[in-house]
Amino acid sequence: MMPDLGKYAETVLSSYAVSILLIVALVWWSVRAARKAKLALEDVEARRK
Amino acid sequence: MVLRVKNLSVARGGVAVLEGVSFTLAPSDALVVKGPNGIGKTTLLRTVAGLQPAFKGTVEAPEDSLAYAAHSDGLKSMLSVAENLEFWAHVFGQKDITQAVDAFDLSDLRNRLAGSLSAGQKRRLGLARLLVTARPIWILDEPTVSLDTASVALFAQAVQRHLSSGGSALLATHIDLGLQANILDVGPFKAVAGATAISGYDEAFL
Amino acid sequence: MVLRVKNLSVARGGVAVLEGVSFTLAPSDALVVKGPNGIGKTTLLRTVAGLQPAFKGTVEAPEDSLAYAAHSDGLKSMLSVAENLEFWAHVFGQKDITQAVDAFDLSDLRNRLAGSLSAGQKRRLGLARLLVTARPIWILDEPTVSLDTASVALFAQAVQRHLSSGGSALLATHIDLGLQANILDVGPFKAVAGATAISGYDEAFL
Amino acid sequence: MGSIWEYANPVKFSQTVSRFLAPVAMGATVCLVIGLVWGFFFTPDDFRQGATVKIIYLHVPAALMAINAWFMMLVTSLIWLVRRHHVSALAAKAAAPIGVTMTVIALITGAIWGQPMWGTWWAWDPRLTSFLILFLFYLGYIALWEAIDDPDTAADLTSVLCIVGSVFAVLSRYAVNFWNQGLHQGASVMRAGAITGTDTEEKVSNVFFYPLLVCIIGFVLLFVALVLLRTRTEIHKRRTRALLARERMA
Amino acid sequence: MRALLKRDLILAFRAGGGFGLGIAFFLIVVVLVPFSVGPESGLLTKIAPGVLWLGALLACLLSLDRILALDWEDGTLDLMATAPLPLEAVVTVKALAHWMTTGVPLVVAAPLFGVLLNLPPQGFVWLVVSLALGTPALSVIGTFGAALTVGLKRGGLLLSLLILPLYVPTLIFGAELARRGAEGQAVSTPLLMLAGISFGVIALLPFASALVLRVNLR
Amino acid sequence: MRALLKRDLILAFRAGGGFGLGIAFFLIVVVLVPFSVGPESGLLTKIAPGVLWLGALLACLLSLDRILALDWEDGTLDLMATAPLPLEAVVTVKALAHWMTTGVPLVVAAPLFGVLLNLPPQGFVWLVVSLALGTPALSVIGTFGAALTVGLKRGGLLLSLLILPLYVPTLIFGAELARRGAEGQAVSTPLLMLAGISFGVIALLPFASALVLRVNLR
Ligand code: HEM
Ligand SMILES: Nc1ncnc2c1ncn2[C@@H]1O[C@H](COP(=O)(O)OP(=O)(O)OP(=O)(O)O)[C@@H](O)[C@H]1O
Ligand SMILES: Nc1ncnc2c1ncn2[C@@H]1O[C@H](COP(=O)(O)OP(=O)(O)OP(=O)(O)O)[C@@H](O)[C@H]1O
Ligand SMILES: [Mg+2]
Ligand SMILES: [Mg+2]
Repeated sequence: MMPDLGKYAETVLSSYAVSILLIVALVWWSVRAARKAKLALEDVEARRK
Repeated sequence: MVLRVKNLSVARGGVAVLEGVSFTLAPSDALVVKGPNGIGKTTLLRTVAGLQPAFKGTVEAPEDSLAYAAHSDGLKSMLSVAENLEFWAHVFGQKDITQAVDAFDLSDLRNRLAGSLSAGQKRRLGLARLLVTARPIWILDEPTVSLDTASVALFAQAVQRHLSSGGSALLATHIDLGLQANILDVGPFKAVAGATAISGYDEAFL
Repeated sequence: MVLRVKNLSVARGGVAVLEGVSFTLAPSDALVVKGPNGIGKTTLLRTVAGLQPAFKGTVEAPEDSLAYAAHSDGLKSMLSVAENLEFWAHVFGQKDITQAVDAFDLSDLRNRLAGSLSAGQKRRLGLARLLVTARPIWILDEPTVSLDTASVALFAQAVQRHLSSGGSALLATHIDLGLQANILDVGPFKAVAGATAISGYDEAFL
Repeated sequence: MGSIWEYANPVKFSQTVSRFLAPVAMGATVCLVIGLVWGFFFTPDDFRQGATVKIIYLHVPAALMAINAWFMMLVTSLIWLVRRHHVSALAAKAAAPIGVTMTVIALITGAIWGQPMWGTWWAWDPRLTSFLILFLFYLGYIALWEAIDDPDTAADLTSVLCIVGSVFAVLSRYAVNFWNQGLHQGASVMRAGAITGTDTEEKVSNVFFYPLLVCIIGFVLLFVALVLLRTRTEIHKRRTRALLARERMA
Repeated sequence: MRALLKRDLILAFRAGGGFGLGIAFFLIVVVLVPFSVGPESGLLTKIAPGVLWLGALLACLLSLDRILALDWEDGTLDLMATAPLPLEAVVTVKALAHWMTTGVPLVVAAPLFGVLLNLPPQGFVWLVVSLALGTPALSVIGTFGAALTVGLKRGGLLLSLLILPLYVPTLIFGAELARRGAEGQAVSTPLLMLAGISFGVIALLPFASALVLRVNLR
Repeated sequence: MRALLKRDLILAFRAGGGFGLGIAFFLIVVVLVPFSVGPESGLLTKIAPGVLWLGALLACLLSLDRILALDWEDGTLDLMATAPLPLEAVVTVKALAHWMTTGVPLVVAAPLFGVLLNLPPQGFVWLVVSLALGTPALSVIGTFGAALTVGLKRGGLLLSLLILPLYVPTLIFGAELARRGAEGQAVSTPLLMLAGISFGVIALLPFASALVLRVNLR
């Protein structure tokens, strides 16, 4: 059910690809950093007890 | 012109180095801060001079009464000895530099560029700068580094004169200055673990 | 590994400062250069180390045998203590820095950036650099500036070990190093006015 | 119920975030998927621009969020400077990388779109140019945060930069407008007339408008979710740092 | 304050870095442009006002890190902070000294370089006017950037990056004024805008500079 | 020598000044040119190769004084002179480190900036080729200039002035190569000349640099 993008297929697809890639990368990076920071914090807090 | 330090804690790089330091420096008093390398003397002196914030405790001093001198003396190597002193004299609203030049035996070097002085001569120039500030409370970090015995004596005389005219001095050093002074050993104030050992700005996160 | 200085005259800024200095430094010897500020100790040491040309006399030393250390130690404030030492070790074809780190009690500071050290800690790092050069003849300009008594003792030990393993050291200082050493007072060698007091490159015009 | 400033307490804020994060993230995902799928598969081609209109569902929300993120940073910077609430400064720090990503998306989709429409990847059109300048502002802001070790100094300096920068950004906007007339089409989505449908001239037809609206909502929710998450990360880092510093003293 | 200005000017003369550096850089850009874009004189005439403004701006940008960095390194700023001078005055004097050693020589030298680039005769007046009005703004904005990055390890790079977008409005109106002047078009709008930016910036930015400097000296 | 290269690269990363600085400056020039000469795309296309080369050259020029000056100030060069490394090797490694932190990023980033200046599509390849061939020469020549002026008070200014004429041949052939490439003309002459200059300079100049450095360290 892919729509017919005609001669602009490359244009439209590449902009979707780039944008989605960037957003996914940003989300992935943020989540990873969040997890890392959380683990590091829990580590230190555990040691404190 | 009394400098009052109460229960002061000082930090470097976000970590407290000294805690609970208190002392009072009355006119005509000299106080020598002693302690091993890295204990926090420089940090303490900078905090007292107002160059970095105290994170606990208070430093009370009359406004515009402090003169600070450390290794970097704000000397420009492309200005002559006299030009360097004149600049600082102007900044502190003074006119006359001859007294400072004489006190540190710099008259032969008056017109030499500061950059071409030897280590000890540079130090003498840095100390002469104190005299042109006309400030009553001197805060000196290792003032006699690189000085020979004759120059150390010159320095001791200058401090003595300063004290007898009602000034006061707070000094950090490892070597003998030839001064009659009280000694503050900061060893016992070394910061130990505990909530207070975290510098102010991280406290909100504890 | 003998350093032989014969009838050496040294100049700064085109003017001779010391004339006719001679001495021999044999293995296991230490020689301390003394003299008032501005007499020319730094200039002498730089000349001996080959950093500036002698304008009279000769300096004889085996090739690649000298290590020079002054106030500016070639330390990068954005590299850690270990990285600084490793770099110099590599340059001098050495591998191991642990000995140097231990000799100057730097192991706690290994991973700190050199820029964040206190004055005395920096100095210790500068001195530790000497150990990684593996050179037999040390030339040191005011090595113990800013050091506390414990660190001065560490330094004296390091020099002692260096001497007993057949090295030698030439030092300039104003303060006591706690070393058994011969003393060379350069006061009497002060250059006086006269044809020879003009540095080599101006001589052609006299 | 206390005042809103209670949430300026980092610990309180972290707890609140943990409660809200999942629903907001869900909402963002749902809106984005619906909006993009709707826009990509179920909208007709434009009679002039052909299939390229589909780019609008990414381009316009990204462009809007790029500006809004900066605006949010401006507000939080002011709050930090005036009331000195740590969370505020950290939220500004957290928003910057999101803003710069949105700017890059707007620039790239715009450039790709420009190729068929204007026959060039890049033109020094005022709107494109202002976006390039905005991009530079973001870079400088992030670089300044990275360059300073002391977190409070960094917060102070970046806040001042953000405020001064905003003034200059507005100035640049006018300067650039004066300097070049440009090719880019004017704002019509956000004009009141476009939304109420009374403005017939440059109205975005409803076929395109509704999916676009869903996408915009999705981007806003995504932004909120990421800011919350990243702010919490920053709080955790600061807390770790504080605890470690205390430990090192032992 | 007079003492500070005098000292800064003496240092700029003796130690290089002020004065000469600005003009030299200006010269470099102007000389290299024909080598790089080719010697065609119609093309050069067309881009001349822009190139001269670009040269002036780069010359300013490059001398910025000397405004405060040297004084920071040798401890002068620390001492200045304990001296009885308000930091607002210090940054203003610093900006003034920078302008006198960089901006003024550029304004004076610009017509000469205009000749090298075939600037049309009617363009000279407006070129000088635009530079005379615009360079003070460049110095003041630059001082803000210098205060923001003083003491940072990556200072130089960051400074350029931070200042670049802040320079854009001044550059646009300045270059536009010079270009319209050269082409004989109406100049009043860019002239007013440029003057407005300059005065606004001079009146307000020193407060921001002193603020960030105070934070940095903490 | 490996240690020296590694240290220089680490320092360039950590302390800024390498890497970023080159690109940032390139970016600055490329962004500011349209603001100063106007947005007309035909004009921009015409001057694009020249502007890109000019940007690359200025980016190199500005990072030159860091090649040796910092090591001079903190005494590293003094110590290096007494170390068992030939100074020829030192200057070669320094030039290499400079190229890796400045030249390489420029070559990589150039196509992107080409887009901003409307460089025609066929021009990209030759732009990259010309920069890849030319930037090593810029680094090596620059190291010679840095060795010549190290320790001088007016170093920065003098360095730019001394190096400027030495850079001209490289700039002319480099920009010509990029321009001919963009306009689809024959490129072999400038290509050969540029390659010749680069290899000649790399083979011979380090000896001259080591020589003057030795004199300066005396
Ligand atoms: C790099 C290049 C571009 C940038 C930075 C850019 C930036 C923007 C911005 C900021 C907006 C939001 C404006 C608003 O709603 O107020 C926008 C909207 C829009 N852009 Fe672009 N743009 C670029 C290229 C293009 C191109 C090449 C096209 C197509 C020809 C295009 C078409 C549109 C459309 C149709 C809108 C929606 C306008 C509206 O109805 O509000 N843009 N763009
Ligand atoms: N960024 C940092 N992180 C952690 N510790 C630091 C940092 N900067 C400095 N320190 C430490 O703070 C301590 C205090 O340094 P300070 O310069 O005050 O010592 P000092 O008493 O003056 O020593 P010295 O006698 O050697 O001059 C030192 O141990 C130093 O290593
Ligand atoms: N350019 C110059 N012109 C004239 N005299 C100079 C010049 N540069 C240095 N001097 C002088 O040369 C002398 C020797 O300086 P040197 O640094 O060798 O002394 P030093 O013995 O190491 O002194 P210190 O104990 O203070 O370190 C000093 O008196 C200095 O003032
Ligand atoms: Mg100290
Ligand atoms: Mg000496």
